[in-house]
Amino acid sequence: MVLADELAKKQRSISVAEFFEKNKHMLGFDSPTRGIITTIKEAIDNSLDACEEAEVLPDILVSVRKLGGDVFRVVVEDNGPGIIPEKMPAVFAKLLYGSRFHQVRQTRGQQGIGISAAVLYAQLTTGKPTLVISRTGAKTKAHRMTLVIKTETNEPEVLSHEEIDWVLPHGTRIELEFKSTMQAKKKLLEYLKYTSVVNPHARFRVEIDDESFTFDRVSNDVPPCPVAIKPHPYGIELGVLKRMTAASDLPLKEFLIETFSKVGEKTAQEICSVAKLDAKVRVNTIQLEQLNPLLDAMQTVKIPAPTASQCLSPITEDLIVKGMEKEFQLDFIKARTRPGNVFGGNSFIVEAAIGYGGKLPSEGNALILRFANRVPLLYQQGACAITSAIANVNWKNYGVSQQGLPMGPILILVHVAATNVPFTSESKDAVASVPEVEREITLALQELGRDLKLFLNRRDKNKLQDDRARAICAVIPLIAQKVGEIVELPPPDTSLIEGRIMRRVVLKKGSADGRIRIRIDNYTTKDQQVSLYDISGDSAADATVPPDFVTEMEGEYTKVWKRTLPAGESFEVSYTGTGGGIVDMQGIAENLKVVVDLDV
Amino acid sequence: MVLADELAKKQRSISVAEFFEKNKHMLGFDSPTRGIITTIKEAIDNSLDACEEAEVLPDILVSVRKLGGDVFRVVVEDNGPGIIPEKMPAVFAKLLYGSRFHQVRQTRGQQGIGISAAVLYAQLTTGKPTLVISRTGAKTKAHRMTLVIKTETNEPEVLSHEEIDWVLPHGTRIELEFKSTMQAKKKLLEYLKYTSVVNPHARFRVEIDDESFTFDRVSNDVPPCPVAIKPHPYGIELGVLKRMTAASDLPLKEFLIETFSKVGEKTAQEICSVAKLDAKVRVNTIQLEQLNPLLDAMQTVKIPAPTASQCLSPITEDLIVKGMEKEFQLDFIKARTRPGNVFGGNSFIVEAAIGYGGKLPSEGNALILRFANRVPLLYQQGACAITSAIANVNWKNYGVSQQGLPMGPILILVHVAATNVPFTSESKDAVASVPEVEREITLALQELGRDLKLFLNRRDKNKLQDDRARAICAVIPLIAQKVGEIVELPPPDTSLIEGRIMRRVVLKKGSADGRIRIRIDNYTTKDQQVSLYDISGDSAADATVPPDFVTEMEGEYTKVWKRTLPAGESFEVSYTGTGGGIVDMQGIAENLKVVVDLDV
Amino acid sequence: MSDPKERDLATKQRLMEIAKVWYDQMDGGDVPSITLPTRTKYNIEYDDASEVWTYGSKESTRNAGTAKSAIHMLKMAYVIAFIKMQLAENRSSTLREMYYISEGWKQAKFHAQNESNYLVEDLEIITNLQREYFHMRPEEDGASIFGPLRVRENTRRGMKEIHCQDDVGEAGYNIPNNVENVELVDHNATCVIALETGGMFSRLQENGFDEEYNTILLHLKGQPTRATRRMLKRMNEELKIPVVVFTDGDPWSYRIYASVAYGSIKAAHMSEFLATPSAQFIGVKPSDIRDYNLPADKLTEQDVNALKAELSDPRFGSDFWKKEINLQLEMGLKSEQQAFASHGLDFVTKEYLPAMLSEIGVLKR
Amino acid sequence: MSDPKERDLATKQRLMEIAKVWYDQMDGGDVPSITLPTRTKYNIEYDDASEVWTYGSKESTRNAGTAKSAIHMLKMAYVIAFIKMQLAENRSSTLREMYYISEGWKQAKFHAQNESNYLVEDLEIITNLQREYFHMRPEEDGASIFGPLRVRENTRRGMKEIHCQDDVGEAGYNIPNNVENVELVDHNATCVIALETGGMFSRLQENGFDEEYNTILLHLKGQPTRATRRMLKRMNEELKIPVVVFTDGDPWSYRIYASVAYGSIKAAHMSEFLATPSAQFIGVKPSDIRDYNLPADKLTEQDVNALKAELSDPRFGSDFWKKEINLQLEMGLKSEQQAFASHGLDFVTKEYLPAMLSEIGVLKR
Repeated sequence: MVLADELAKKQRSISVAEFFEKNKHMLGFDSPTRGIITTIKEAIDNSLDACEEAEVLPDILVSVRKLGGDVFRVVVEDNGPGIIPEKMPAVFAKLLYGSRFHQVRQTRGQQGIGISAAVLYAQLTTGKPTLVISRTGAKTKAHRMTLVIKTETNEPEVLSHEEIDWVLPHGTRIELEFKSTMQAKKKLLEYLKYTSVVNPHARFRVEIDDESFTFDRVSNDVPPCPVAIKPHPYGIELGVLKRMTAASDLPLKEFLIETFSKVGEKTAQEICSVAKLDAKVRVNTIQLEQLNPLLDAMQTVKIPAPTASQCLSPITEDLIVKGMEKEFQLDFIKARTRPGNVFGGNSFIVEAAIGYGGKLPSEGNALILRFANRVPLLYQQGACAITSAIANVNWKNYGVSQQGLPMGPILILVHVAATNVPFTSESKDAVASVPEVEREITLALQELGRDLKLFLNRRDKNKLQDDRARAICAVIPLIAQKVGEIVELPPPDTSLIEGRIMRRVVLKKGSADGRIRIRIDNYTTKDQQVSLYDISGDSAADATVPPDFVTEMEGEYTKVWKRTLPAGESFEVSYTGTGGGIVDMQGIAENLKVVVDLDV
Repeated sequence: MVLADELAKKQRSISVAEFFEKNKHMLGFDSPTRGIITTIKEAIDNSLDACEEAEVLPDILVSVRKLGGDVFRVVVEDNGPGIIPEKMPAVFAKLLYGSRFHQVRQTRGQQGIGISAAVLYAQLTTGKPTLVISRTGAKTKAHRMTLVIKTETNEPEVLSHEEIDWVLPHGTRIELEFKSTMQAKKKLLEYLKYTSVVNPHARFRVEIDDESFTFDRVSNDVPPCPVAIKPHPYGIELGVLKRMTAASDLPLKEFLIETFSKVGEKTAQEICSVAKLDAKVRVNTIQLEQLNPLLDAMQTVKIPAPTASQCLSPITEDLIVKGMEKEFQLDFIKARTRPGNVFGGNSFIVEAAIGYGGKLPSEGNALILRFANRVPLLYQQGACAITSAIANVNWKNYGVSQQGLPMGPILILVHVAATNVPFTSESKDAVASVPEVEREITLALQELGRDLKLFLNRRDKNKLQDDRARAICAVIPLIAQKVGEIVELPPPDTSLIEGRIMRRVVLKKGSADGRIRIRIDNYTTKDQQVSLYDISGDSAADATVPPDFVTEMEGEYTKVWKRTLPAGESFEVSYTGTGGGIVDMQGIAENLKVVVDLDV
Repeated sequence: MSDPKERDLATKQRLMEIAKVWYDQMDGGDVPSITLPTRTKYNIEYDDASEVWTYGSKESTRNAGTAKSAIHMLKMAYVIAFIKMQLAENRSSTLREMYYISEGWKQAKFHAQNESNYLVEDLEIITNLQREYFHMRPEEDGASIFGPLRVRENTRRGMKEIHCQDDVGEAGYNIPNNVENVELVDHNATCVIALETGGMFSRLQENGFDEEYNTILLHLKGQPTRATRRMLKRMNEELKIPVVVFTDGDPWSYRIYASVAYGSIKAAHMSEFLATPSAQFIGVKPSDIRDYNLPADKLTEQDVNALKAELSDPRFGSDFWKKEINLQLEMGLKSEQQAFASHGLDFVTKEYLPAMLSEIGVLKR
Repeated sequence: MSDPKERDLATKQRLMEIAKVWYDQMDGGDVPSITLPTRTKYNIEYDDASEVWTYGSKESTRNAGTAKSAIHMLKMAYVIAFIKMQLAENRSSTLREMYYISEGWKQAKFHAQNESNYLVEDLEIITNLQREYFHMRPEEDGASIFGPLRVRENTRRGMKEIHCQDDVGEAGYNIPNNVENVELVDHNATCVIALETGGMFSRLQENGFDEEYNTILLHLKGQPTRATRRMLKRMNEELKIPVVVFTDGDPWSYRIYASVAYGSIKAAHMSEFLATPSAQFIGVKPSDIRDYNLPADKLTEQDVNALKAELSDPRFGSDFWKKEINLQLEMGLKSEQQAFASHGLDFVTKEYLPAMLSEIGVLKR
């Protein structure tokens, strides 16, 4: 049939650059406002990853400047290790090119798409090439290139290349021009603030037209760079195993030990026997029918989880707390880094933190900060597995109200670090629902919830003790008064109650018939050194016990009496006056001190 | 710096197959249940596209069979034009390979990803290659290949290839094995039903294990195959224009005329003068600074929209109605194909249909069927621009209640046909929000809403007329009775009212004191041929006018009187009996007929 | 028409007139119809002659040309026939009883109780007669009265003469549901004080306010019933006793006053029987909350909305109400009448009421 | 204790005893405390001796060791002092007035009205005295009575003797808020019929049911007040008149019956003063809806929930109630008492009530 031939003529390969040019919304470039944030985010991800690898404290400059019309120039400059000139074109101007895709370890960028997509987006909207400057060390010069992507082939094209002098001894600078709007400013600053929280070792300087902002570092330790590890047997799919065995001529047992994480002599032997395969068979001779039982064996035999500490770089509890303290004012902060775990063979670690009180708004939903591999997630909160894991915790158990999400002055931070973060789409806005990850988030939040509950209980208990003191020292005397009136007898003396119950030092001030009476009872079992401060308009010139010290200031008299009050004894003074003002005592531990102003 | 060199060693290109293997959820393979539907959908898309190109009425076989455990074999076979053997490997086992990506016309598949992704998914989960049989005509033999994708390079690998005899003169058959569950059966049948609605020229035979289903065709006309057109100036971005000009050495005016849709002599000249560019300048000499004004000119000069009729293949109103009638029982169906329109240079046409009543559930949200290029969209209804466009129409204007979505026994079908459908992600579940498309959907629905309102009004008006008749003939006589009783006079004769107001033929039956009285009044202005049917337990042996015809059956007597009743005259008969039963008359147009049983 | 026989006869005639109109319409080949004023807030007007708010000139006509209207008129015919029977047999019934009796009326059966209520109101409007004339009894009887007033009530057990201070218990004389059966014999009262709460009614009684100032105390028991409003109207009109109203200081209480003084929108057709236009509001006024520093609650959102609705109500169009309501909205506070107790249990009888009643000229001291 | 002076003295002594306990506690160095029964549905028990439901043995102790409890006891002390003053000066006040008076009590000020209500209930429980003894007046007065009963009421204006058929209007004799001031003189009634609706009260009056059968009619006016329940109790106990209750046929009406016969949970401590355990429920029963084919409405969800709650309420634990409530849930219907009108206006007095009263042995014919 002639038609099939005809159709065949039109069939050809499509470059991945063409594909994403046509589908740029899949990468987070769906609107000009969003495009600017995605661009800066991709550049910063690369900078932070590079600095981590080089063990350098990141110092990153971000600059956004309107050039006129709707064209903006975005600059991101870092002090990372730089990129050698041979690789610069492919790194910045070829999609699906990078160093991290095949490595089993935690990195921010993974697919080798992000920054090249920004270059693609820039050249698509303004036609302008991207300018890149990079220097790999003080001994070499910097290289300056202008680059575009040849869309049809997804290959870089170098428009100019020169060696230049540069102020930084090493680092990379990228300048892109594209169409956008500055409606994104608030979101951009939010993004930088959150990035700074989970990268407390980095400093960001930001210039937006003529404004500048700094997000400073609180830690001078570069986090250890995650080391790539071998894949874990639990995460392998049949097709991948087939590929691996076909490419190796090792005997099965050695193959297992060499190729996979956490498989030693004993485990390898066990796999062979469960799969009923000869441990010595060369793996490239194993047929598909036998691969199936082999895979089953690899995934049923008990094998320890991969050592997360190598391939992952959690922020650590300490630094999360520091990062949060830096950007938020809180009454309570607690962070939790969970042990490493694994889903589909990918190592991951969940970290979470809860902040409470401080300047957080006391009404409405909790503030939720989501992070994946130290990158904040700003969009699609509702579609994210982190959000649903938070909503599925029973917060009421921890004394926090809840309507779907927890409510009140709470900040919840969740960081998922993984060798392969399961995003719902390549725009990397939301973590897909993976039961293992959700379970870890839940566990982290439950542990933190218990801590929060302790904090809230302790706060409540302090309130309770104060409450008890108030009841005994302020209300019971009034009851005594009234009851005396009812039964037509003088009011009973309540000091006995105070003493028995309180075991504290009680200061009471009250007025009656133009006389001020102050009394301190030491109901504790120890002697107490007390300084009584009485500040009011009364001079206390006729005090029954003259003050040890008096000062006057604008009609206010500060009277001080200092006494050592033995256990069970009391001190009393009275003078003529109108009362009011402030009364307090020093020298007594806060939890032993009760001050009652009977006139209030 | 030595580090940059070290890092550089790890940098390499990533194959797109590797990328999607790792990110299979982006293509709709996120779960085994969904994988089976996505696979069948991709295969059917290809079959329908191919049949359309070959102008063949599609006859498609779908078979799903459980092989044991969780492994299923899926077969899709069509009678399309077939694929020549040289192209079979790349078509089925190379991602981003296809004939339709670069064409500006409506097709179901576009990116050349779908079916290869299914092959990738199959080999990943079962390790099994995919079997493909294709034959391009009766004169050649069929070719049978087993294929896998080499993931590292995204290149096809042919494991076996033989020529075979095959029962079909031309067509393609694909067999894949992968892990799944049959929880998807309901969704699969739903998918096929909806596909059949918008492809009324196709027949689907479905075998699921031992059950079989058929969705038959209602049209024998193959829809015209869309023809690829040139891009429209309004949809060009700067980066693309730059590429086009760089690749051509035509003079500007000729370049514009040759390269773009709808640009003729006059328009091209106008673009040149608005852009202040010489019409004769060779385009590959135009600098970037001049491209900007050129693009502005191309997009400000008034240019007609692209001729949608060539590059798009709407279903047409007629066939939508037929398709819906085939699969749903409805009281009202109306479809609407909007004129072609354009967004970002992409031609598109919106079609919509509304169905009402019938067997649709009378409560709850409307049933919404979404289609893009004749493919049903089954997932993420909430995230789809079609859904939000439906919700943004004010349905209350059309007599339909609404809470976000319209409510009640309503079916709303929307089909977006476009040279490039803006999906929210490569899994093609939802149409992204594009104002031009949303506006067209709104307009189509508003037009249909008006039709629906007319239908509902007419239905209400019929109800109203019946209501009026009931008032006059059944209630007013009762009022007359009661009023007569109050004023202590015989009840007034209400036949005058009936005559004046009604202008109908009125049949009344009533009983009093053991006698049944039937009366027909012809209040119309014409003579009427009436057959009076009175069916009850009474034999009417003593009827004042003997019936023309009597039959008896199990104690029920059917009495028939036939009369020609002149305008303004009446017929009356009475007999002894207990009444009840059914009374009716034949020979009178429904809208002139009033039947009142006074005993009910 | 205080003679029951005479009254029943006149009522019967009015009802038959309505039926006769329909009879003649039908006899002449016309669909029967009926015309009524529109019963909304936008169709009430101040009538200078009677000094009450009543329905304006907007009318709507209902004819039996649709099933719904025809059924409505059929029901009205049944109700008229039913009333005619009651008058003939000297029976009476409640609206609710009639609703249940309609069970036997086939197509004319009522399907909801407010349907029968509304229909009887329509008949009141058409006949310009109160439902009591139809022997339709309200569910609720009226308020309690305590004070220097002598009444003669025509009961089913004969004529009873009762002095509302000497012949009753502390709970007072209970106004019967048909006030037309009560004759006001004599009194020596300076005014009637209509009180919203039972607590205040008892307070005034305990403090002897009725004796000291010769006032009639009337406990409104919330939104006053028709019987209560009719009784107030008659004491004011027949005995010329000034009426003052003393309620809580919130928008709902002002509506109680309004229904006493101006009539309600729902029963605007009955205003000339039920409204006492000269009734004066003596408190709690928003300015009292301020001037007497009364314990107060914050206005709720509903309160604020109700106050705003009152500002646009023609019946609250006077300067007095505009000023007071705006003051209240400004303060955001409301007080109950018993809040005066914060100044002591006697404050209200020794200070507040004498001052208020003197101010408006009811007490001359 | 029908002599007011004597009563006041005893009350004062009881209150002072409470205060004295606190006094002694404090004098001995103990935090003052008070013990009360738990006031929930789960702590009511049937008392065989008094035949009423009252609080069981679950108790909770409150001591002044927390600010909240201390303030509560301070308020109680203020209230006791306030009552002592009222008794001394022979004044009385409403709960609401006391709430406002507490404005001047500094820390002991009430912050919500139900706080003062609850506190007075606590005092009732502790003293085992009704609040009327404290000179605390309820807001609402009681129901209306019409029938062959003579009472003598000790009013502020002296002793009044009133016959509840001959000396009153059609609205009947109004029970005052303090029933202790009423002396039941004599009667010749066969029973008291307590009626939920005013419509039925008037129906029985119009049809002469009180005369024909010598019954006392009592209009409950919805959920009966304390005064009404106390009056029923006293008529039953002192005059030995049987009491029957006739309400609508829905769960809320059964609760009206329950509060008459068994007492309410909220006031279980007062059950022996307020409950009339021998009171019998005569309708509308669910089986009446079925047997008389009464016009009925569908049960709402709230109705169904209320019925189910009653099934688990110990007070509705008898076979009679179990059967009737289950029948109602099965039918899914409820009817009003006036629904009997669907059988004609006389049906209820000629047929239903005579039959019912004979069946339960109140009428012997």
